[in-house]
Amino acid sequence: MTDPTIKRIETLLRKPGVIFGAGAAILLLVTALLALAFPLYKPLLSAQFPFSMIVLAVMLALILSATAVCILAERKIAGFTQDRYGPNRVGFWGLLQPLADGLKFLLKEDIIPRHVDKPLFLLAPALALAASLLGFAIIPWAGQVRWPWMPPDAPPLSTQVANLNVGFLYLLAVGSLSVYGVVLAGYASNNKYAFYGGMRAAAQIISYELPLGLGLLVVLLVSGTLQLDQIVQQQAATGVWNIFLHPVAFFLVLVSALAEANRAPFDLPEAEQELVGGYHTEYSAMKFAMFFLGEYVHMITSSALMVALFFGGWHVWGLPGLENVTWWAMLVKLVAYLTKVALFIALFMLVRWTLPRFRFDQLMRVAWQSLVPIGVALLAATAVLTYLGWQHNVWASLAANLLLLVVLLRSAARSKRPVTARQDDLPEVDVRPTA
Amino acid sequence: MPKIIIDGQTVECRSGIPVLQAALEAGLAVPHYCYHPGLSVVASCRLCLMEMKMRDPKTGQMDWAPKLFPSCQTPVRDGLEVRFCSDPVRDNQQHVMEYYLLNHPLDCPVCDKAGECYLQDYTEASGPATSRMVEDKTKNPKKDIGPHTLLYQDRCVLCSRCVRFCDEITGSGELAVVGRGSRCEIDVLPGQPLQNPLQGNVVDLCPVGALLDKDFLFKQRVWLLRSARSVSPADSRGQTIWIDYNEAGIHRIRPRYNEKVNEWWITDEARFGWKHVHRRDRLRQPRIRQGTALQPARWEELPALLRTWFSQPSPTVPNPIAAILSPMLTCEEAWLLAKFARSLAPQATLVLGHVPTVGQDQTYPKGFTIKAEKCPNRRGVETILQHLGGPTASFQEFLGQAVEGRFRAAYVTGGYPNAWVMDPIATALAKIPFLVVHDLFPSALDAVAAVQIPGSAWAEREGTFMNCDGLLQPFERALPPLEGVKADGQFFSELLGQPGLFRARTVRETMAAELPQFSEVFIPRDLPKHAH
Amino acid sequence: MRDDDIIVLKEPELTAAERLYLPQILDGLKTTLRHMFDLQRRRAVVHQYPEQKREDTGELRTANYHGVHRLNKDPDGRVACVACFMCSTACPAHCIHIEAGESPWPDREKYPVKFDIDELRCIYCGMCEEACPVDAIELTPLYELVSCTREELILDKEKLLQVYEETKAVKPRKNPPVTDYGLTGRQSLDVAQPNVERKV
Amino acid sequence: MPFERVLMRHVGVPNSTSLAVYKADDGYAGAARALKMTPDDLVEFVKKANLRGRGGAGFPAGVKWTFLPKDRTVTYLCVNADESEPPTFCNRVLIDSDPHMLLEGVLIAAYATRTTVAYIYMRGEFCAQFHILQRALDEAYAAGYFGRNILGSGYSLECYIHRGAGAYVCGEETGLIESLEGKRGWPRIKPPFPAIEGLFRKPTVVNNVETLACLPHILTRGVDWWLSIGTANSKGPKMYCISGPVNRPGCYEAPLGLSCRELIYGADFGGGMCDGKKVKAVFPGGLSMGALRGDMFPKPPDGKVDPRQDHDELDCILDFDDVRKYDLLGLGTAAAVVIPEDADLRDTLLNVTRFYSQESCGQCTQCREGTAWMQKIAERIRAGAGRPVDLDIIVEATRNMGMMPGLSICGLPDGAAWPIRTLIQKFRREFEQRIAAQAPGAAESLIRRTNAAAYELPVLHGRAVQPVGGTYATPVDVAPPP
Repeated sequence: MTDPTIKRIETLLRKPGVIFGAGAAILLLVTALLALAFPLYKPLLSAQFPFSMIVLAVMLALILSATAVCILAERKIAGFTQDRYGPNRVGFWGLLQPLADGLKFLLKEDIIPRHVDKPLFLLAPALALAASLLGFAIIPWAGQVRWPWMPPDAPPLSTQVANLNVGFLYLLAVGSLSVYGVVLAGYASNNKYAFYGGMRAAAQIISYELPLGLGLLVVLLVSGTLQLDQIVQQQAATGVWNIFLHPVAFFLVLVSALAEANRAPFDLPEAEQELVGGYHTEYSAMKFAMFFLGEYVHMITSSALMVALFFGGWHVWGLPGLENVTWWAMLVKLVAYLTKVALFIALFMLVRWTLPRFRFDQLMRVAWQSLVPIGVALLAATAVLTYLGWQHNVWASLAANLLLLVVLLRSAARSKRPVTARQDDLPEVDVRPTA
Repeated sequence: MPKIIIDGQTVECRSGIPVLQAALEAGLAVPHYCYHPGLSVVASCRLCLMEMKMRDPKTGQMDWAPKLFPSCQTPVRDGLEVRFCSDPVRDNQQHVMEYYLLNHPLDCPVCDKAGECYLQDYTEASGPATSRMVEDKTKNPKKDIGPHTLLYQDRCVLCSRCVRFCDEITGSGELAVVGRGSRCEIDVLPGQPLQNPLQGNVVDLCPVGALLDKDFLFKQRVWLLRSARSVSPADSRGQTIWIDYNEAGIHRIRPRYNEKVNEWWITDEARFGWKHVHRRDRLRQPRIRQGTALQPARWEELPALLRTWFSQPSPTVPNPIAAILSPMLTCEEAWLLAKFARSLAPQATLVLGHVPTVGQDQTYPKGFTIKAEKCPNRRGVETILQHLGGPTASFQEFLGQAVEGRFRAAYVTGGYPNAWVMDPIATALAKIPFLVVHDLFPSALDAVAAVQIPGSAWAEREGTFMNCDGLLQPFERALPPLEGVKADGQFFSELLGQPGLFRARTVRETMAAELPQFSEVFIPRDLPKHAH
Repeated sequence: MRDDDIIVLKEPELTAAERLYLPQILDGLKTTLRHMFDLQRRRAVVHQYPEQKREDTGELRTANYHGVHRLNKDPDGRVACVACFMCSTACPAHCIHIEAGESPWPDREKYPVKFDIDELRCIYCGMCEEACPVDAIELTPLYELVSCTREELILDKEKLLQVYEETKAVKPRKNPPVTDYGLTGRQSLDVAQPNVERKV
Repeated sequence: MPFERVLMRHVGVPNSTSLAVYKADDGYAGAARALKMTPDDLVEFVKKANLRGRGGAGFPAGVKWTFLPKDRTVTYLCVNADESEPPTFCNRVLIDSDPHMLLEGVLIAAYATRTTVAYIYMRGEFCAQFHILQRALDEAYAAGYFGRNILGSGYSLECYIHRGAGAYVCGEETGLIESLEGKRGWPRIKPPFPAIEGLFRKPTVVNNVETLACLPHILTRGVDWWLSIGTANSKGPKMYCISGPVNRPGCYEAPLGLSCRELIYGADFGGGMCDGKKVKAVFPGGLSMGALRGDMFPKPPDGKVDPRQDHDELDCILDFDDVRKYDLLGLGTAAAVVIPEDADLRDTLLNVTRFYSQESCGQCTQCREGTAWMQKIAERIRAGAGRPVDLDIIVEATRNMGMMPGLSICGLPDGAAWPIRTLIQKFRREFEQRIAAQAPGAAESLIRRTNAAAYELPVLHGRAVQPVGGTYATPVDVAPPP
C-alpha cells in the first residue's frame, strides 16, 4: 500500500462518525442476525444447561473483548492522570488501539528461547489465563430469568454458568490457582529475573490468600450460605449491602484482590524497574498477551465477585421490579451489575496510577502484620454477632468495624516504626580510608 | 643501611644511592625528569631540589640551609635530614613547571605519551593552570631520527636521558644535544640515525612525548591499555616485560624493571618481537590427516587418538616414540608433555627441540647483554629432561635417528616466532609415520604431519621460563588464545587426563615436589609510578 | 568536607493516621482524579508530535539540545577531529569507535581514519561534546533518527560530516575554530597567577 | 704615597710584550723568589696578602688553593682568560701589554699548587692576544721559565694555551673545564668542586688572569705594600673598565675602592660624560652585577647612604663589599657601562635579556626557558607593545631563575637575573611611562596577532599582577621620556 493510501485511511478512521457509524452498523448487523436466527436457538434458551452454556459463551466473548477495552481504558486513565492524552492515534480517540494491539500481539515473532523448559514454558500462560477465567463460572450475573415463551410455572433460569451450592469453596480453590501460571512461567523461563518474579508471586499470592479468605468468611457468616446468588438475593431483599455491614471486610478483600491480580501497588512479580519484566521477561507475542489477558480477566473476575459479595450484585435501590424474573428485569439487572463491575475496574486502574509499588518486605508486613490480624479480629467479632443473632444489624456490625478501626489506629499510633521502615538504626561503619 | 629523615619521616635506604632515589623508593612523589637510576646524574632539570639540614658555620647548629640542593645528586648518608614539603621547594617546583610549559605545544590530545607523561602528572600535581607567556611558542617540527623513533622536539624537556642512554648504555652515542640555551635540541648527526639494538628504550626513557615509537604511533591511547607481567621470549636472557594490550590485541611491549636480568631496558627484539602473535596465517584448528589431506577435527577427538597411537608398542624398535620439547614451551608445558609421553611409552625418547641462535652474545659497556640464543626456555626444558632421565637425545641426534626410521610416532612442538623447519628437519621428520605437529604457523611439516595442532603464542599462555642463568621467572597471560585454539598447557593437561583448567602455578607446585629448582620463582618488584 | 559540614536529617515521625496509610491513599486518589479531569492543563502540556513540533513553537532550545552527533569541519573543510580519543574515553556508553592515523595534512599530526558512533547505544549525555578539546564533535538538535536496520544507525565519519553540512545553520559552534587544542577555554580567573600571593 | 700603576705599567710602552722589556722591570724576579720558597709557604704568603680573585666573586686565591686535597698526585691549573662579560676588557689589555706578567703569575700559582700542567683557556675571539701570549710563552720556554727544571729549582711546568669557541658560559670554571676536556661547555654540578675533582677528574685550580697577574708584584714588593693599597677588605690595585658615552672610555688601574662617580667623572678615568649629558644608569661591574641609578638627586649632604631613598647611587664604592649595599650582586669585573639620560631603557633591557638568552647553556630549565622568555617580553616591550604586567612577570621570572641559591648548576641565571631585576625595579617608573605612551591597544593587538590563543588568557584583561617585591617608587615625577 502506498503512503497516501494509508494516510487517507488513517484520517478516515479518526473521524468519530466513521467509527461510531461502523460500530452501530456492526451492532445492528449482529442484532439482526440474532433476531433472524432466533427460531434456531429459541429451544436452547428454555432449559438451564443449554442456557448456561450460552451464558458462558456470551460472557466469555464479552469479557475477552472487554479485556481489550480495559487495556485501552487503562492507558487512557494513565494518560489522563498524568496530564497526557493516552492512545489517540489509531482511530478516533484511539478507539481502535485494542485492535492494533491485538493484531500486533498476534503477528509478532513468537520467541521461545533455547534455554527454557519448553512444556512448562508453553503451559504457563495458558494456565494463567485459564485460572483467571475459572472464577467466572459462579458469578450471578443477573439473577434469574423466565423467558416469555416459557410456561409461567416453570422454574426460572439462573443466569449463572454454574449455580454451585459450594460456590464459595470453589471461589477459594480457584483463586489460589492463579499463582500457578506465574510461578511456572518464572521457573520455566530459566532466567533469574523471571524466577525472582515467580518466587515473589508465589510468596505474595499465598500471603494474600489469607486476608482474602478471612474477608470472605465474614460475608459467609453474615449470609449463612455458600451460594453467591443467594448472597446477592439476601442483599437485594434487605436492601442493605454487605459493604454497609462490614466495610473493613470489604477493604481486606479489595486489597487482597489487588494483590492476587498482581496489580499495582502489588505488582512486584513483574516489577519492570527491578526485574525487567518479572515472570514474563522471556515471553513474547501471543503468549505474553495471554499473561496480559489473564491479569485483566482476573481483575474483571475479582471485581465481579466483590460486586456480588459486597455491593448487592445486580441490586440497585429505587429500581422497581427487580424482584421480578422477567426478561427485561434481567436486562436491567445485567446492566446494573456490569456498571458496578466497570466502576470497580476503574477504581483498580486509578489505584494503579496513583500508588507507588510496595517494597517486598512492606508487602509482606502489610499482609501478615496488618491484614491477617484485622481479618481474624473481624471474623471473631462477626462470629460473636452471629452468635447473638445480630449479624444483619447494621449498627452492631458497623460498631464492631468501627471499634476495630479505633483499635487499629491506637496500635498504629503506638508502633514507633515508621511506615517506610528505613533501617536507620544500623551499626555505624568506620569509613575512614585505611592507611 | 643508612637512615635518613625525609619530611620528618625516617627512611632506611640502600647506601650509595641519591636522596631522590631513596625518596622515590619510600613512595614519595618527587618530581624529576633528568634523573634515572640507570644513567649518570646531570641534575639539570632542577625539579627535584630539596632543602637539607646543614651545620650553620656561624652558630654551629644544625639548621635548614638557606639554599636548595638537587636531591638526585646528593648521596644519602646516615642522619641526613632533608625535606621536600617546604615552601621554597614547592615554589621551585611550580616555577620550573611553568618554565617547562612555556614553549610546550600542549598537544596532549594528539600526543601518544598523554596518560603516562611526567609533564602532565607534575603539572597536575604542582604546576600552574595557565601559562603567562603570551608570545608565540617555539615551534619545532618533528624529526625522523631513526627507523623506530620520531622526535617531537617542541615537546622535549631536554632532560638528556636519551643522550645519556646512547652514550652510556649502548655506547653508540647517536644522539646529542645541539644548540645553546632555548635553542637546544636533541639531534642525530646527518646520515647517522638512531639505530642500535636497544634503541626502543629511549622512548620509554623519555619522560614526555618527545621521543615516540613509530610502531605504536597513534595506535591507542595508553589509558585504554591493560598491562600484563610477562617475560620476553625473544632471547634466553628472560627479559621481563609488560605486555600492553586491550581487546584488539597487543599494542606494545615495555620493559619491566628487573634488577637481576635486564634492569630498566629491553632489546628491540623483545620490544618488537610480538608481531607473530597477530599474524594472519596462524593455525586455528586442529586437523587430522585423512587420505592425503588434513581435515579439520575437533579438539575432543585428539586425546584419545594420540593416546592410542602413542601407547602402541612396536615389535621391532625398543623405543619408537619421541616427544620433541621446544625451548619455546614453558617449564610447566614441557613437564606435562614429557609426562604424557612417558606415561604412554615409558621408553619414549625426550628431545630438546631446535634451539635457534643468531650470531654471538653481545655485551654493552654497562653490562647489558643480548643473547645469541633466541629462545626463552632452553635451560628449563633441559632441567626437566635431566630430571626425568630415561632415553633423551639432542635435536641433531634425534634427526639422525629419525632419518634411519627408528621412530614410529613423534610429538613435535614448535611455537617459534619465525620459520624453523629447514630442509634437513623436514626430511628427517617425514620418515616418522605418525607425526604430531603442534605449532603456530603452517610449515613444511604440514605435508607429512598426521595430526596438526594449533599452538598458542606466549602472550596467550601462562607459565614460567627458566633463563640462561637458571632464573625461574613466571609470566601472566595477556590475551585469550585465538578462537578455536586451546592453550598449550590446557591441551597437555587434557592429554594427561587431568580434569579442570590448567593452572601453571598448580603444575609448578607438583613439579617442585620432585624438582627443587622449581620451588622458587623470581618476580621482580614493581616500581612505583615515576620511580625512575 | 568536614564531618560537621554534614547535616543529618532524621526521618520525621509519622502520625497515627499516616501510619495507617489510608489517608495518603485517598489523598493520592484525589490528586490523580484531579489531574484526570484537568483538560486545560493536558492541552497545555502535551504536544501532538508529528503535527506540532516544539521547535516550531520555540520551546526547543536548539543551542543545547542533545540530538544526533555531528563532526565539525575546520575552515578548510577538513574534519576538525584530531583523533585524540577523548570522546570515546569519556563516553559512558562506549558507543564511539575511533581509529587514528597520521594525517595527510602538514599542520596536523593525527586524524581519524575511522570514526563511528553507534547512535543506538548512545545515551545522548553530551560527554563527548564536553570532552572534545577541539570542539569537533557536537550534538545537533536533530532528533528524528530512524532507520530500518541497526547498521544504518552506526554513523561513520562521512555521515557525521554530512550531518554537519546539514546542521551548520542550526547550531553555531560555540567557539571560533581553533587549532590550539582548546587552550582558549574559559579558565577561572583565580588560577591565573599561580606564583603570586600564596598563603604561607 | 701616590698610587703606582703596576698591572698596567707597560701599557703604551713600546715592545712591551717582549721578555727583554719585561725582565728589565724586575721581570720573573717574583717567580724566582717564589721558587725558593716551599709551595706551602707560598700559599701561606698569598693567603696573608688576602689576594681576592679578580674574576668576579672575589674569593681569596690563597684560600682556594688550600682546598686541594693534601694527598693529590696530579693537579691542574686552569687560567680563565675567557673574558666574555660584556663591557669588560681588562684581561685583554693586560695580555696585550704585558703577557709575561700573566705567565709569571701562572708559574707562581702553579708552583704554589704543585701543578705540573697549566692550561690557559683563552677566549676564542682573542686572536691577536692569543698570538701575543703564545709568542711570550715560547720566549719564556726558551728562557727556561717553563719546561723542565725551571731556574734550577727542580720544578717542571708545562703550559698550554687553549682557545675557546666563544661561549660566555665557558667563563664559568666548570664550564671551562668541560670545554677544556673537549666536551660541550656545560657547567658541572657541584659538589664535587674542581679543587677535588676538576679537569680530567683531577684536582684543579681555576684562577683569573688578573688574579695571577697580581702574584709577581706581591712577591717582589711584599705583602705590606699590597696591604697598603685598597679598602678594608679589598686590597691591591684593580683594573677598572669604563665604556659608554664618557669622554675617556677605557681601562684604568686604580686602588680598589674607587667610587663609581670618580670612575665616570674623574679626570684620570672617564673624564665626564660626553656633551655634558647626565648619567641615567650604570652597570658598574659588568652586566651581571646589576645596575645603579644615576638620574636622581645627588647624595644628601650628611653623606649617609640609604639606597631606599631618592638619590643617585653613583657614590657606590667599587670594592668587594660596598656594592652589596646598592643591591648589586658583587663587584664582578669592575667594568662599568654608562647609560646616558637620552637612552631608551627598553633598548637596554632588550640588550641585556638578549645577551643572556643567547649565552645560556641550556642545561638548567630556569635559565634555558626563563632567559628566552624574558627576551621575548623585552622584545615586545621594545616593539611598543608592552603591558604593565610584563614588568612584574619579568621581575618574578628573575626571582624564580636565580635569586635563591642552589636553583641552578652555575651562576649564569643569577647573573642574568640581577641586572634585569635591578633595571626594572630601579627604573620602573620609566618603563611604566614608556608603556603608557604606547598606542592604545598596541599590546593586545600584537598579542592577538602573534598568539591568538594566549590572548584569551585572563592575564590580558587588565588584571595587573600584584607587584612582586617592592619597586622603587619615586615621589617626584620624572619628566616623561621624549
